[in-house]
Order: sequence, then C-alpha cells, then structure tokens
Amino acid sequence: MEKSEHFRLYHEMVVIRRLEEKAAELYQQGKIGGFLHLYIGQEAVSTGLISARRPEDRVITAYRDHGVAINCGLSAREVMAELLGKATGCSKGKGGSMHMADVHKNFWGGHAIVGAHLPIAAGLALGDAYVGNQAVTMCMFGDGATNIGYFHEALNLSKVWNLPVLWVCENNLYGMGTAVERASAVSEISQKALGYGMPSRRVNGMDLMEVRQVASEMIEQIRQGAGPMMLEAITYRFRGHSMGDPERYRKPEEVHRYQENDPIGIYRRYLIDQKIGTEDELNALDDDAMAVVQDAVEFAEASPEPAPEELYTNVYVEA
Amino acid sequence: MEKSEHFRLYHEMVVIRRLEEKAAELYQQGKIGGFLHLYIGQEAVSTGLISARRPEDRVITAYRDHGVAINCGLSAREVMAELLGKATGCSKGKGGSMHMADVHKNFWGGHAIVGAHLPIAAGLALGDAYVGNQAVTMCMFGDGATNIGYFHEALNLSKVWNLPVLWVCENNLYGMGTAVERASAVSEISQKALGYGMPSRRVNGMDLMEVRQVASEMIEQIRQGAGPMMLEAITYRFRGHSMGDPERYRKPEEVHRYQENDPIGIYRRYLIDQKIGTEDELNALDDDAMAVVQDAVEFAEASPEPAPEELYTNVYVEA
Amino acid sequence: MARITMREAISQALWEEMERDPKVFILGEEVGVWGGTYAVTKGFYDHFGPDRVRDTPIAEAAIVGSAIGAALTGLRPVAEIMTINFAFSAMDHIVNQAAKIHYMFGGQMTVPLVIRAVSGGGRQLGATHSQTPDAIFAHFPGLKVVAPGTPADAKGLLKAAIRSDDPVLFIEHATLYQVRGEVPEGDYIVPLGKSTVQREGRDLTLVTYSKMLEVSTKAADQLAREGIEVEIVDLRSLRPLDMGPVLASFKKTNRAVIVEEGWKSYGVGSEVAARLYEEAFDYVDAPIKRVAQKEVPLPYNRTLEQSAIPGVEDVITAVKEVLHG
Amino acid sequence: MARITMREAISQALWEEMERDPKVFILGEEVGVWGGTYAVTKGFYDHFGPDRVRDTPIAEAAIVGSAIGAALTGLRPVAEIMTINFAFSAMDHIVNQAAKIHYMFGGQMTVPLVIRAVSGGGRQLGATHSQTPDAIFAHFPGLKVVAPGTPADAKGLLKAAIRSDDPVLFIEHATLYQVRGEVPEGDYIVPLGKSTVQREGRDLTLVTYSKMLEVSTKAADQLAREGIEVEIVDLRSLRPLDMGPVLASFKKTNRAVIVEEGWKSYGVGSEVAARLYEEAFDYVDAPIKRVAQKEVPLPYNRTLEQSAIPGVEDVITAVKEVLHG
Ligand SMILES: Cc1ncc(C[n+]2csc(CCOP(=O)(O)OP(=O)(O)O)c2C)c(N)n1
Ligand SMILES: Cc1ncc(C[n+]2csc(CCOP(=O)(O)OP(=O)(O)O)c2C)c(N)n1
Ligand SMILES: [Mg+2]
Ligand SMILES: [Mg+2]
Repeated sequence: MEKSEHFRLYHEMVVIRRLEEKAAELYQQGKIGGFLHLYIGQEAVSTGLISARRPEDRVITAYRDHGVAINCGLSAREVMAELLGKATGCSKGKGGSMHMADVHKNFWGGHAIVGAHLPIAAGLALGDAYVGNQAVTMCMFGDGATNIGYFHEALNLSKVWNLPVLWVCENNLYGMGTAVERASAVSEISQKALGYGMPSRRVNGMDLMEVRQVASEMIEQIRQGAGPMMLEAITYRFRGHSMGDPERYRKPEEVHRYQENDPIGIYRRYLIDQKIGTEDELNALDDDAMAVVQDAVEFAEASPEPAPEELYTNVYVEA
Repeated sequence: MEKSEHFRLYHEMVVIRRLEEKAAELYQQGKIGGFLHLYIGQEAVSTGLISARRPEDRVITAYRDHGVAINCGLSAREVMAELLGKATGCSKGKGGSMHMADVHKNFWGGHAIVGAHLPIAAGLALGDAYVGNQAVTMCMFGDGATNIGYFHEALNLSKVWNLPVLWVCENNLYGMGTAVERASAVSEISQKALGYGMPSRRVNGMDLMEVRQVASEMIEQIRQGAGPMMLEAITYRFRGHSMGDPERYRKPEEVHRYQENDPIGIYRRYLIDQKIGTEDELNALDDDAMAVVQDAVEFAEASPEPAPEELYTNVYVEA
Repeated sequence: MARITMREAISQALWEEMERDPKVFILGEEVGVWGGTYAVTKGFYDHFGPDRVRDTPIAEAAIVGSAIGAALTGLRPVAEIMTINFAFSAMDHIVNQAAKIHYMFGGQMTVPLVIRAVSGGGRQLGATHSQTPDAIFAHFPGLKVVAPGTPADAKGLLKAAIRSDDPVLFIEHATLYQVRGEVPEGDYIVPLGKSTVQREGRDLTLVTYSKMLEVSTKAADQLAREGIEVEIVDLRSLRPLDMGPVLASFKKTNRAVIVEEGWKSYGVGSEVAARLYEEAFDYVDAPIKRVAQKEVPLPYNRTLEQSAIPGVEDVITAVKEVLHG
Repeated sequence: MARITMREAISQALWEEMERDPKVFILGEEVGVWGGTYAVTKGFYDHFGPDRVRDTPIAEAAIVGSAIGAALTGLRPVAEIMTINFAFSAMDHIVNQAAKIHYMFGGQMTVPLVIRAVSGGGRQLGATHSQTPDAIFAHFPGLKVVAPGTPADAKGLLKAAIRSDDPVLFIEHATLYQVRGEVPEGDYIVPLGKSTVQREGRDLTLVTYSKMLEVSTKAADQLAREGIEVEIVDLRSLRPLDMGPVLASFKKTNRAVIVEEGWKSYGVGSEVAARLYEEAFDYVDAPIKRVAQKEVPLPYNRTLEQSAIPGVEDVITAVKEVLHG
C-alpha cells in the first residue's frame, strides 16, 4: 500500500472520530435530534473493510453509519448537514443519522430496522449477478442482528443463489445492553456460518491492517465466484449504544480496558513503527481532520432547512 | 418394549394410513374442502417419536398433522369429523385438516403458517421450565420450514434460554416442489444445529424403531436439563404436497423407489423377523384398523354441522 | 380482443413484460419448476430459464427484501408471495422498507418492485389462510396497492405496475382466476390509481373492487330485474385511492353501498364512506351502508365460512335498505 | 390518589400484577438489565429476577411467538416490543397466531397475552421509527387493541389487559410517558373496550385517543377561551370499539371531529366517521372532519416532521370549520 493511501485511511479515521465527537456535542445542544449512534471505537472495521473495495462494490450497513458514509467517500459536510436535518444533507435532511446514503458512491444506506437490510443486501448482489457485474456487496451488521430471522433468511438465500456478498458482522460484544452470550446461542458469530455451509473468518476489528488484509482476500475470492462468506470483526464501542444510554450493563473498567486499544492509536503506532509516517506528518493529518470537521459544522449550520414542500416530495416517483 | 406396545404402534400406523387414504377419497368427492396434506410415507416419524414421550410431554407440528393427531391419542372419529368440518371434530369443525389439536392429549396443533409454530413451541417449553415441570416439548416441522426466519429465532432462543425442546425436522426432501438443496444452503438439515451450538442427530425416518430409539435418548437428555437438541428424520412423502399437486418436480421412478421402503412394511418385517408378531396377528390388526377408519367415516358423516352461532363463538374468551 | 381468464390475463402481462424488458424477472415460492401454485407462471421457467424465474426458499422477508435490493440496482423484480396471508411474514419489508426507501433517503433510491399476492377467502382454508387484509397495506403512504376485478384490468394494471418506478402490491383473488373477460392484446395499460365505472345505473352507487365486483355485478343483475339500476364503481386501486368516479356517480345517485370482502372495521368501506361524506355531504340522501365480512377469523366449515363472507343476497339487502330506508 | 407520570402508572400496574400473580412475567428486548428502553421496567430485574424479567435476543417474532406458547400453558406473559414499528417483524404472530388460535382450534386454547408497544412520532426518528399504525392492528378480530391517553387509564387498562384471557395489544405513546395525572392506588381496573368522556362540552364532539387526547385537550382549552365548549370522547380501545359514549355525545352536539396521530387513509377516523354516520345519521348537522397525519413517511427534519403530525392548531381549525361550515 502506498504511503498516500495509508495517510488517506488514517485521515478518514480521524475525521470520523472528530466528526462524531462534534456530533455528540451538537446533540447535547439540541441541534441534532432523534437517535444518534456513535461509531467511536469501531472505525478500523469500516475503514479497513471499505479500503479493500473497488468502486463498483456496494456497501450497506445499519444505523451506526456515519463512519461508513465517510469511508464510502461522502463528505463530512453532507454527513454533518444530514445530522442537522439540512437540505444539503446526503438524504436532504429527511433521513437523519440513521439513514445516510449516496448511491453514486455505492453506499446504499444506513438502515434502522435491525437486520432488515440483510435481505436487501442479498438483492443488491443479485442485481449484480443478474447483469453479470463483477461487483461484490459488503453488508455490515451487529452481533445483535444475527439473532433476527432476516439474518437467517438472507444468509441462506445468498448461499443457495451463490451471491457475491461479504457478510460482515461487527461484533462489539453488545446489542444495546445485552451481551452477546445472553442473546446468541453461540458467542463466536462466525460459527453461525457453519449452518449455511459458508466459509468465515474472524479478525481483530481494532486493527485496520488486519481487517483490510482479510477483507481483501475474501472479496477477491467472492469476486472470482466463490460465493458468499462471512467476516466477523471483534470490536467494541467506546460510547453508549446511542446518546442517553445509562450503561448499566457494563463496567467503566471494561470500557477503559478497550479504550486502551484504540483503533486509531493502533494504526498510528503501526504507521510510525513501519516508518510510513512521522509523528509530525500524522499530527498534520490530525489537524487537517479537525479542520475538515470544523468546516463541516460551519457548512451544516449555515445550510438551509428543507423547503416545506419537501414534506410531500419523494413519497412516490410518479405522482 | 412389550408386544402389546408394538402392536399398538403398528395399529396406529395402519390407522393413519387407512384414514388418509379414505380422506383422499372423500376429498375427491368434495366432502373435505380446503387443503389436504397427506402424511402417507412419513408415519414412522411421528409414531416412533411420539411413542417415546411421556404424557406430560407436549407435541406441536405443522399442517401435515393427521398422523400426529392419531399418535397423540386423538380418535379417528374426531379427526375424520374435523376433516368433514363437523361439530364433533377435534376443533369443532372450525380448524379443518391443517388445525387439529387436543390440548388434553398435549397435542398443541397443527399450524399452517410455515415455521410460525416454532417460536410457539419454544414458549410451550418455557411454560414448563417456568413452573418447573419436567416435561419436554417436541416440535415437528419440514425441511422447507428451516429456511424461514422463525426457525432461526426459535432455535436461537431455545438455546439461549436452555429450553426443553426437541426440534424434529422431517426432511422429506421437498418443500412443496422445491428439492431441499434448491432451497437450503445445507442439505443435511442437522448441520444447521451447529449454528446454535446444539447437539443433533440424523435418523432413518422410515424406521420406526430407529426413530423411537434415538428420540427416547434425546428426550431423556433434554429432560435431564441438557438443553434443546435437533433430530433430523430422513423421510419421504409418497403423495403430492397436497391434493392437486401436479408433481412436475419429481419423477415417478423416484417415488416408486421410496415406496418400496414403506415404513409400515419395514416395521411389519421387523415384527415378524423378531418374532414379535405373526402374519395372522398383524393381519388382524390391519383389519381392525380398517374397521376403526370405517367407523370414523360413518361417525363423521352422521355428525351434525356446527350450529350457525358457532361462527361467533371463540373469537374472544370474554365478550 | 380475446376472451380469456384472469389467470391467462395475468400470465400474459407477465410474459409480455418479460419479453419486452430483460430487467423484469420473477421470484417466489414455486414460481419456477412447479409453474406457480395458481399456475400463473406455468411454462415460464422453461422459456425464461432459472435466472429470470427464480424459485425461492420459504422465506417471505428474504423474497421481498432481496427483490427490494435488486430493484435498487435498477432491475424490475416481480415478487410473488403465495398468498397475502404470508405477506405478514414480510410485513416489515413491505411497509417499512419498500414503502419508505425512496422518501427516507431523499429520493436518491427508487424501488420499482411489484409484489403479487393472492387474497381472499371462500375456499375453506381456515383462519390463517383466508384473509382479505388489503386495507391494512393501503394504510401506508409510499406503497401503491392495486386489486383488479376483471381480466382486462388485471392485465393492464399489472403492466402498469411493472413499469411503475414505485413499489406496488398487486392483489389477485384466488376465486377470480377462472373468470373470463375480453382482454385487449399486446401493450394494454391501465393506469394505477384510477377508479372506473364498471356498470352504469341511476338509483344507487355500489363501490367495490376485486372479487366483490363479481358479487356486486350479480346483485346488480338481480336488482335490475326488479327495476333497480345500480351503478358500480370499481376502485381498482386502494392507494392512491381515486374518489373521482365514486363522487361523480354518487352525486348522481345520492345513495351508496360499499362492498368489500374483508372485515368491516378499519376496512376499505370505512375510508370510502368517510370520504364520500366529507366530499359530497350535500348529496347524501340516505345513510351509506357497508357490506363486509363478519368480524370473525374465518372458520373451516363451509357453511359457516360462506355465512361470513358477503354474498349476492347481502348486497341486495343492503341496497334495498338504503333505497327504502 | 397520587399524581404520577404515565411511565410510573404503567410501571406500577406491571409491578402490582407481578406481585399478585406469579404467572405474570415480562419478556422483551432490554426489559431486564437495562431497565426498559423507556425505563418502564426499571428495578424489575433486581426485584423479580431473570426468570420473570427476561431479556430477549433481537427477534420480535420469537418474542411474541414464545409468549404465545407460554400463554398457552397458562402463564400470563407481558411481551414488550420496543416500538410498534418493530411489531411488523412479529406481524404474523400477532395477527395470524395470537388473534386466531382461540377461534381456530374451536376454543380449546386461550392466549392470555399482553403485547406492550410504543407508538407515535414526533421525536425525529425518521420514517421507519415514527409510525402510529394502530389502526391496522385493530382490523383483526380476535385481537384486542388498547391505547390509553391518561396515566390512570394506562394503569387500569394494563391491569385489565393482564387479567384478560384474550390477547391484547397495549399501545403506549413515547411522548406521553412524562405526562402526569391522578392515579388510584392499588387494584384499579379500567375495563377493556370502553370509551369514555374525558371532558364535557355542548358544541362539538372531539373523538380521539392516546397522545391526541393531550393535543385535543389543549385545543379544547383554547377553544373554551373563545366560548366554544367541545366534548372529548377518548376511545381508549380500538378493538372492541365502543361507540356508546361517542354516539351519546354526538347526539347531543351533532358535530364531530376525529383526531388521530396516524395517517388518515384507512385509519381510526375513517372507522369512527363511518359508524357515526351509520348509527346517528339523523343527528348530523355538519360534515364530520378527520384530523390526522399527512400522508407521507415521517421525515427526520424537525420542522417537516412537526408539520406532518396533527397539532393543537390543526384541531382548532377543524373544529371551527365544522362549527362555522
Ligand atoms: C427489528 C428491530 N428491533 C429492535 C430495534 C431496536 N434496536 C436498535 S439497535 C439495537 C441493538 C442492535 O445491536 P447490534 O446488532 O449488536 O448492533 P450495535 O448497535 O451493537 O452496532 C436494537 C435492539 C430495531 N431497530 N429493530
Ligand atoms: C409463511 C408461509 N409461506 C408459504 C406457505 C405455503 N406452504 C405451505 S406448505 C409449504 C412447503 C413446506 O415444506 P416443508 O417445510 O418441507 O414441509 P412438508 O410440506 O414437506 O411437510 C409451503 C411453501 C405457508 N403456509 N406459510
Ligand atoms: Mg453489537
Ligand atoms: Mg418437506
């Protein structure tokens, strides 16, 4: 990987982090409404994963989607504007935090019903298979989502139809307040792949390079026609499930332990150890990321609200 | 096993067979309406399985339920009367072929939405676990049913809660016209148990003694607290999915091959080989079974229709 | 124009659209090798092959969900849900995904999806398999809901649905498949969201759709012999609901009966009646009546079941009550 | 009588019923360790333990389905579906299983089940998470559907629901949890299926329920200052729907506005309006109006969302239109 690519990925991760910290502030100020699910702690998963895709590969995820949006190439401006419900947001202010998308960047959304986007992902892959595209669909979801029927139906269908999908479970050990072993018959989510005769792998989701490496291999195999596979990334969210989570279900010490393994810190360490970047270079990227986010906030705040008529547009394509 | 018990089981199987052959006739005559799914060919599964239960153990199945009803101790009369929609039917003529039940015999129905009774079965088992009953729930379903989300949610829940359920898949190789490998990612249904960390076994569902033996062992383990398990019985339905199936999806030769392995024939052979019964004794049981069914038909035909007011009863318990 | 059955009309529309546009494909349980449980897609598998006529596992959410995904990529899937009763097993994907994706992402995604489903009772299938819950799907903006009552409309509406860029729930009625009617050949399109007068009359307006159009027509024939001329307006679409022809007729007859197969409470008749009063209050000469299913889960027993579903006599009685107070 | 919040009232009802009857237990996502996403079951897990306060996987069909099974064995489960939007993921079990099992098997099984679910919009949760689809559940005979508008009713109705041998969908409203009111202590029961007059008036009848009772009451307060006295009838149950108090009020005022939060088409107002005309035609002095949600999936943007949900001004406008033509 080129140095510039490393820097791009590092920069992306920091942008995501700063953007979400800022979003948390704006939420407290009442400028962002609804639910806000922060990705903080999990950035290496989507950054590593999506760095392994080709432009024609599709990405779809759940409501914890800000990072994924940035990794797919959406600007911090349009993400922040969407959070503020502005007309300039990627979903015109109609979607909000949970429903970011940009189909031109092959980012098929943020979806808020747990697991419901998995059958949709199978359909995206079917679309490619049908017309003979050599594209792969990456579908991300949480550990909790693997317990709902949609997961089962989608994985089964993808295997029966040999669809080009990489199923990516972000196992952050909890679905809201429920620890994975209290909700799932097996705690290693990748074990579920056995029931679908599907190959699977487990990676350390805090390590961007590992995620990227394994994802690249799997995506290539899928592209060659190997059929669907499952990738489980072990990760952790440093913040509550969403804003206002009382966090009664886990101890602060546990959170602290994981926070010491910050995916940004790990990657930074790697870049320095491998002499890919210097402290100064990385600091400059940090500063730039901060500036990008600051600019995004200003842009979003200055952006117009959707026009009142927008309430009635997009209900149907045809009147 | 006592000779009398063997004779009882043999008799039950033959009653089921004759009763369904009769039902097919009555259907052709227009005396039975709706859908009629015959169990012919699969009788060894429910006969073997249910012979292994204690009275406190619950049984629940799908719409292919006539055999199960008989095995649970419902009389041929009330089964036949239900088929004819009579007031004397086990569900007062309101349920029909797909909705037989008798809660006093611990038979919790016949359920017509594929897979929907699996979560209900988990709940039956939960009911027993909650009050400390040492009962096991046996839940039967088809191979096709293992592809719907309900299957997944139910199996996962049963394992997480360690519920006393024996999940029994009757793999008759087809869900309607779809061969198992065209609908399921894995053709050995028992492999799906791996995704739930659940023990499983596969048996020849044409062999009553094998089903009974393995089911007994599993039921005992579950009763002792081992948690849910899965039993896959390989079987075959000799008739179409329901009356009026064009059967374009399988060759007559295939059907004939399986018919040579008739579960009644296999059991009969076994009884004679083991010198448990003589040809004469078994012929007498055959004759009696025929008489039982003949009596059931007469009873059903002579039974009254439900009163018109029955349309409005049982919508609610309380008015 | 050929006189063909509703089944043939639907089959023809599907076939022609698949021939016309390679992006159109079919998926669902038993649509392929079996030829469709109601034989609508008989012969399709052999002609169009397994990629375009896709047998699915029994997994309704995955059927609709994957069809949504495929539609997002620009294909035009026609997903068959064997009967509308099984649509409850795909409810989220129908009302929460298909109906909302276009709006929720600010218009950047479109879902040109058709979901075909068989509705209706009367065949002794018992409570879970005999429902006519059409109204509940029509409650959701973003979804279009269509339910033809004649072979011609079935063909024309299905073609319009397939060409529509919006998600359409296309409701067929099991006991209408054998009904025959004149059906235009070739590219015959009936626009979605348009009600139509199926029979002219002066004394009273019967508002109905789907199977109950047949029942209402029989009732109208009998009433005609007694000198009562009812006008029949067929809604054809439940969402968008086109009140134009209903109102025009009502303003002429000043009396209406609404006939639907489903349960009365929170049904189609409630909506139509409420709108008639709202939009033509000054034209009301007598209370509007709703004829609908008795409020019970449908029983298996034939006599009981038949007594719960609206029949010709029920319509005639209601019409006379409205006419003679 | 204590003045407590709706949240406390519901919590109290649950707590007391669990203390009273060991067969009552709770299951659902985050009802235990978390204490309920809306904090309704806070403290329950510690007090009643993990067997009676069961955290579930995210698997709505299994939540409702297993609750049905447990109910069949004689237990009295209270299943929490975090929000009613997720009830679509359990749709079959709610409308096809819970609602039909008693009937379909000829009365031998009963399903004494309560499903609690939070309905309503107004919190910028976007289209999939903001619905008020109460009416569609009320379409199904066999199910009881209840939606309280006051803390006292919430307590009394929930107790009645838990003691009922029939399946009950108990709808709470997210933005009512903080509302306070007088709530009788101890065994206070409000029978299911009974509407009630919440405010007396002579000029017009406002028919409403749940959150819209609050909105309607505010509108009534403002109208009173202008000398307009509206009577408010709270439906409380959508099925069975008790038209008694609605009709009595209407026969007095001869004018009505129906206020609901959900979409207008095929909604609660349609049903109530249709019945009012059917049952009190001779008392109608002016067309009945329905105030309801704009027919769009709810957007995230606050201003847009608020403009789609009925507010005090919408009610006042409708009332004046009905009064002044
Ligand atoms: C069908 C459905 N049920 C419940 C919810 C509420 N809910 C939102 S997120 C969530 C937890 C999901 O956990 P997981 O899949 O592990 O993802 P994570 O939040 O950990 O990223 C729940 C229960 C929902 N959105 N959809
Ligand atoms: C949710 C649902 N989808 C579809 C159907 C229609 N259907 C009834 S039986 C059946 C096949 C089931 O196959 P399997 O589970 O293998 O059982 P078998 O009939 O072979 O005993 C189908 C598709 C249904 N009843 N419910
Ligand atoms: Mg998680
Ligand atoms: Mg099968």
